[in-house]
Formats: sequence, C-alpha cells, structure tokens
Amino acid sequence: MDKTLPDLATAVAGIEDGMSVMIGGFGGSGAPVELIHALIDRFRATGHPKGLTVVNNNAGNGHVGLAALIETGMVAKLICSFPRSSDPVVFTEMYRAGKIELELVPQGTLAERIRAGGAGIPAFYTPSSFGTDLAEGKPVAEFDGRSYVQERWLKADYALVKAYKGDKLGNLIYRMAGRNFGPLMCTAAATTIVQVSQIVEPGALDPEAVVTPGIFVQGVVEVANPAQEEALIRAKAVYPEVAQ
Amino acid sequence: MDKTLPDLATAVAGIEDGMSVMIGGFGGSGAPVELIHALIDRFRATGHPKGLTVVNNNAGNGHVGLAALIETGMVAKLICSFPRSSDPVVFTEMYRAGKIELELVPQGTLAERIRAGGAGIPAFYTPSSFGTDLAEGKPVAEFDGRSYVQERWLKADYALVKAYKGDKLGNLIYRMAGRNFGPLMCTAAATTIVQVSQIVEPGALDPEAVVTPGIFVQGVVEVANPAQEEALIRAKAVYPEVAQ
Amino acid sequence: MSAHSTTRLTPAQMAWRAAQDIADGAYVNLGIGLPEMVARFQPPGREVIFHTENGILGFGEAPPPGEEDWDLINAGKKAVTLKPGTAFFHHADSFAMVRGGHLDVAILGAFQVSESGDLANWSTGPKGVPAVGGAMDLVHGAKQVAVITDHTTKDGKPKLLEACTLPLTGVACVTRVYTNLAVVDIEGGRFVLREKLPALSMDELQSLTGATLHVMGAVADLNAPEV
Amino acid sequence: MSAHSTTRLTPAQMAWRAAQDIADGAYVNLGIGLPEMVARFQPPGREVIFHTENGILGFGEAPPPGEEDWDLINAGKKAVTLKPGTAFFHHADSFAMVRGGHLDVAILGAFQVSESGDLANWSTGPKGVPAVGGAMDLVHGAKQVAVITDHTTKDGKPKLLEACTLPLTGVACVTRVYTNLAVVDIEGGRFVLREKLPALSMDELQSLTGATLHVMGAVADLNAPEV
Repeated sequence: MDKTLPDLATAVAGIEDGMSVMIGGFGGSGAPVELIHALIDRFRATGHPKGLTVVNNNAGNGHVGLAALIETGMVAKLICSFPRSSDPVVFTEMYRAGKIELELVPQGTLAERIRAGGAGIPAFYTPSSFGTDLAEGKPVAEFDGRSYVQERWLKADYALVKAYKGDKLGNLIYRMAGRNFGPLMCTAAATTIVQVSQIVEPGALDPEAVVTPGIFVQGVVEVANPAQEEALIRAKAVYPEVAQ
Repeated sequence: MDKTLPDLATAVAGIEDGMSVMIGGFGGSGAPVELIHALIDRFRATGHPKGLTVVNNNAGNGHVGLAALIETGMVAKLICSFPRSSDPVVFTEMYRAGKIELELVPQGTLAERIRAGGAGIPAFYTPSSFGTDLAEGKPVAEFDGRSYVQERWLKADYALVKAYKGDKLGNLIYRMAGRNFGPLMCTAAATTIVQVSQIVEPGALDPEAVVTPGIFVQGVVEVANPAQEEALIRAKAVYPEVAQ
Repeated sequence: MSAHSTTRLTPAQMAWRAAQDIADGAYVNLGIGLPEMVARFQPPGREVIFHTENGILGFGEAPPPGEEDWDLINAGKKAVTLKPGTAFFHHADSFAMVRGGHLDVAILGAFQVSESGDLANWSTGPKGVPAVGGAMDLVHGAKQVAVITDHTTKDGKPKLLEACTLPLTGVACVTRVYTNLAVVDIEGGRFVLREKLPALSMDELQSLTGATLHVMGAVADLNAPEV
Repeated sequence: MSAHSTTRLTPAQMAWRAAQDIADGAYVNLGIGLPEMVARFQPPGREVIFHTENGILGFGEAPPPGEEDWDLINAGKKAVTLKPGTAFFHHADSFAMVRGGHLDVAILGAFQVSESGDLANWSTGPKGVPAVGGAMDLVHGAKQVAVITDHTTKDGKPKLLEACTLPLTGVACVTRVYTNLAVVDIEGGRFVLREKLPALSMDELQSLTGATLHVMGAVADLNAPEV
C-alpha cells in the first residue's frame, strides 16, 4: 500500500464544483499553503472547482493561502469561528459585498462537530452558545438541570491538511500547534489529502506517537520545505504573483 | 508543581464508600493491578471503601486485579461491555447470586460516553444498539433518514489508570494496547490516579507524543515493575494471597 | 444431512473463502473467534490492514508461544505482533474508526441472520451473563458487514431466518453471509444465493435455510482448497 | 470623571490584580488581548499552567523578536515558547479541557457584563464581520470565569449592567470582574463590591456602574503597584 501522490496538482485534481472542503490550520500554523495554491492554480487554468464550501477556523490573512483562495471567488460559503484577523480585507470585503456566505460556529463546537463527523456521531449537546444568537433555531435540551444546545456533525467531501511527516500508509505526525484541526479534519472527509514535509517508510514513525492513523488518510504528497503562511504574510506575499 | 504520590496506599486513600471508580485496562493490558490491590488492602484493613460502582471494559479474570476486587464484595455495580471472559467465575457467580448489579454497554458507546463525560458533552447520538434490547428506554431520533440512540455521558469520582511513563505534571504516555480506555478515563473522573513504571522530570517526555496532558491527572504513583495481569492469571495467582 | 456432511467447508475453508473477497488495501476488523481466521488466508499480493477495537491498526500475526507481550493483544485478548506502520490509539479513536465509516469490511460471527440483514450474535437469551463487547458498534459504520457462520446450528436448525428470534445485535446491517454451505447476499430484504457447494442441491440448501433463498443470475460453485 | 481619571488602574495593573487571585498549580486560559497580560504577573513561588485553545498546555512566554516559530503560537496568533512539560493536542481535545471543566480559571475580556453574570464580548452588533472564536466555549466549563475590563466604555458608559444590550457570549457565566476601578463578584444575580480604588467614593463608583453595587462585608482597597 502506498498512498503517495506524485505532485500537488494530482493531489487536488478530484475536488469538484460545489464540494465541501475542510482546510486545516489555525491562523498560519498548520495551514496547507501549497495545497491551497495548487487549488487556485487549477481554478485559474480551468475555471474549476468553484462554488466551494470551505471549513477553516479563520478566513485567511493577507493575500496568500486561504485568503487568496477566497479572493479568487471559488468559495461560496465559509464555515468558521473567527473570520476577523489582523489583515482580513479579502474576506471582509467579499462578505460585506454579499459575495460569500458565512456560517459562524464557536471554535469548540466547530472542533467537536468535525470530530463527530469523523466518529459517526450525528448530533451531540454542548453548553456552548446556549442563550446566544448562535443557538437560534437549534434544539435545546436540559440535562441534570443545565441547558444545552444540540449541534450536528460536520463532514466534507475533501480535507486538505498539513502535517509534518507521513508514512506511505498515511500515518501522520504534526509539528507543535500546527496540529490544531488537522487530525479532526482527516477523520471527517470522504477524501483526505495531506501535505507533509517528508514521506517516510512504514515503521519510521513511532507507533506510540502517531497522531493520525493512516486509515483516515487517502493521499499524501511531499512538500519538502513548506511555506509558513505567517512568514509569507509578513513578507507581503501575494498569490499567484508572489512579490518578494 | 509535583503530582507525585508517595505510595499506593496514599494513592487510593481518598476513595470513599459508594463512589464511582473507572478502572483502566482491556483484559490484562493496561490493568492497574497494583492500584486495585492497594484498594483491596484498604478494604481488608478498614472495611472501606464498599458499595463501589466500577467502570471497566470487562469483569476481570482469575483471582487478581478487578476479579479480586469484585471477589471482596466491595463492588455493588459494574458498568462494562464484556463481562464474559476465559475465566470469569468470580463475576459470573456473584452476578447469578444477585450480589452485583450489571449495566451492559456496547464497547464503543462505553468509550464515547466516557469521552463525553470528560469533554463536557452531556449526551450524544450513536447508531450503536439501535433496535436492540440495550437501547430500551433510551430516546431515539432520526438524522438524515437514519435512526440513532441517545446516550448520556459517564463520569466518575475516581479513575485508576496504568500508564507507562508520567512526568511530575501528570503528562502520560502508555505502552502499546495498554492505552485503551486509560486516556478517556483520565478525562472523566474528578480525581485521576495513575500508576506509571517511571516518573520522569517535566521535559523528559516528547510534547508531541504526550497522550494524556497533565491537566487530566491529579496524582501519579511509581510502580517500577508492574505486574501484567495476564501473566498473573497464567501463573494462577490469587490476591491477596499470591501463590506462585 | 449425513449425506452431504462430509462436503461442508471447514471453519478454515470458510475463512479462506471470506478472505478472497477482501480487496487490496482494505481496512478490516475481524470478530473474535472464527472470523479471526480470515487473517491467515489473505491472497498473495494483497495488503490488508487489520483494526482491532482495543486500539491497534496494522498489527501482525500471533507471536510464537512464549514470546507474547500481553500489552500487545487484540480484541480477543490474543497476543499479536507489530508490523511496520502500526499505530496505537485509545478506545474512543478506535470506535471513531468503526462508527465513522472508515473500515471497509467487518467480518463477524453470528447466532442468527435474518433476510433483512438483522444480526443476532451477542446473547443466547436471559440465562447466561450478557456480554456485547464491540459487536453493536461494528455492525454500524463499516462499509460492508459480512458474517461467517455455520449454515445451521449444531442441532441442525437454520441460522439464516426470516426473522431473528434471539436478541439483536443490529438491524439491517449484514450484507453478505459466508456459511459452510453457501455464500449469500442480503439485498432488498431477501437472501440472494451467490454460491453453493456443488454437491448440494438447491432443494437441500433451501431445506437447511429458514427463509427463501432467491436466485438472481448465476449461482457459482463454492469451492475452497484444503487449508 | 476627570477628577479620578489619573487614579484608574492601567491595563497592566488590572492584569496584575487578576494574577494575584490565581492559585498555585492552577490551569488557566487567558483571552486574547488584555487578559493575556495576566501571565506576566504571576506572584513569585506560584506555578501556573497556561492553556491555549489551539492545542498547547504549559507554554512559556513570548520569544525574542526574530526568534518566533510560527507553528508555536497561542490563540491570539502570537508566538510563544516551549517549557519543560508542554503538551500538544488537537482542537477537540483542547476544547474537551475547556468544556469538560478541567480549567481552573478562564479570564476574558468584555464589552458588557450583567449582574446575573451574562457576558457580551464577541459582537458589537450587526455592522461588523462577526467573529466568536473560543469565547462561547470558554465561558462554560472553567471552574471560574473572570473578566478583565475597563469599568466604562471609552465614552464613559457603564459596562457593568443590569442586562447586557449587546449579543451574549454566555448566560450567567461570569463570577468575578476586575475593572480599572474595582473588583466585583457576581453572586445570586447581584454585583457584590469586594475592592475599589481608595480615592473613589462609593457614590462615584455607583454612578459609573449600570446596576446596583451591593456591599456584603468589608470593601477592601484596590491597590496595585506600578507595573
């Protein structure tokens, strides 16, 4: 078994118009910049995929990665917890212009909904958002005298995730806080594509330290020296024309 | 901060009559034999604690560990998925004699209920057990055309868990399939006590490979060469009189 | 029954037959007991990754006697071994794999299977100590849930029925049954016969089955090598 | 207001005051912005372990400029450092810590706090882009939810109110408020004054507060060193 993909273009080739795509990362840490840029390249070459629903904690920064993806107009809807950031002009402008739909989800609920999607739990109750505008229209229930909101699982057609190392079976380890939503998104997508700094042979990763077991991963592509989104933003990089 | 406990007797000293106690392990792997035996010692010396509700996947084997705990009569109720094992005479006889109550839970539901207890999720829906006797009396609901059973979180007063190494802050790593329910139980108990083969200084465990972060652990006790329950059973050991 | 008793498949042959259907690269959970034998008969050239409920993916075969590490066991509490690419995880993650639809195949034992795919395999009634383990989770989520079972009970009663009489493990979950006489699919609430022992007539097989066996297209010969 | 404006605590002094209440060994989450400053003022001899939503427990202070590792950031996307005993985990585990009641203290910012403990801190109304982050989770689960906030808005309107007028983050969740004028507990649906700036009269403080300040027992002087 070898889940290695030959290149980034192949890695994103299966994403179709209207699909839902989970994209890992919290701010710049763990953001799969190269996979996102490969998707932008494809759109610019072919006009597809478009009308995507993207799940990410944020809405991107600057003009690279997720922000650049949104800037192309490929994204019809964003499901996230915190679209306000240091330099969020791309999303903010499109949102105010009514060009992108926003589903705002508390961060812990977002994480738990994705986990539920991967774990076959169609719904769960959480105290988060009870009594707030974000609970509007959702079923509520009382357990042991406390009120909770019912939340539904979240799944996607694709997940694009950045990890540190992966073996050919798809077992993954991450790097520091770059882990964040990655392991959850791997479980919740029909097809999970992971960019790793290094693809290693099975056995090279300590089985005690594997964070994402390979069963959750359909494809692994090596990006040896991945860009760190925060560094790109500080260098005022713009994709597709990286001006630095 | 130093969560090290001086000895096994201290480790189990806070468990009171009628408490609920989660005990890690799946069969003999991960069974905290020494912590269980310390609890038996206390009961034999003081008559307490008794009337315990124990949560474990199984019902013990032979006459050591969990089986020995049940044999003392300290356990009023067992919550588990599989009380039938190769040599389950202790539980079987007490159950048939009406001396111990059994709550039978599908294994995945047991794991998820414990996780929910630790994660502040009071209830969730699972397909498991729908349409079976084990779903009797539980709310059911349909999501996306499929039927699910509502299950409640499971918490406990204490968790007794076996890990491989722990640092003074309570960060833990496990050993192979000895991990099983341990990381979940650590999160779901008001007080989690862990026996480890070695207590190390903070920094000695790789932060990427920590399985249980210390926030979930209240006490760590070193048992340098822990007994493996399966080995004890094969040696026909009996606790408190270990005949080998 | 004595006439064709010698032609029934052995447990190993049933396991062999089931193993032939597992695709290269599949993630598979094998139930305790007879289903565990399937692992022995992977066709050459196919790589299958085995999952066990107690938190291991990609484990290897049993170690030689005396070399067991009792922290490295499967859900049947039998010792297994490590293979390159093994991963350990806790029980909630393990059942996320199960319930979340990540396993390609789960192969389980059965007391009874109904023509609507109901499975009964955890309780023989109120007398014994009830024990369910992971069966009620495994019947949900795996892309295919198959059963390996003798076609009849030890006293000759059918195990493939219109409706199960024993407590259910899951409703409408089984899609294929490997017996010592036949291979039967469950489609649209009916048993559809795919293969049968060549020496066994349709009438004989039907007489050993507690619900109508439908034929849709060819019925192949069920052959298994001596294993 | 100008009369006592010079005596108001600085943001650093408010953070210092809040830090004095954090017990040795506590697990603490600090909200983005002003609450983050609390970490700087841990009293000597106390060891506090900081949690951040994006999956780190036990991180250390900011690195020197130029030595940032942008994979090692906190929820405010600021670079932090490793300390011995740090652990990394994914977002679901991180919020299990939050919602599951494992944090001792969460200290958050506020637009408004009501006397029943309601908090509004995520939305100033329909005009802007809404963003909630982890706030709605953090207000549930931590054993104590405290708030650090100026006592009034920049244009002098009270932020401690009978009822919040802005969209709520959580209902009945805050139990202590540290302002630049006072320390106020929320008990039984009432603001209970615990400390106030010595130069500030009760009447002055009440006039800057949008709900009745109750006094139960002594009101201590709120003093903070130059920090």
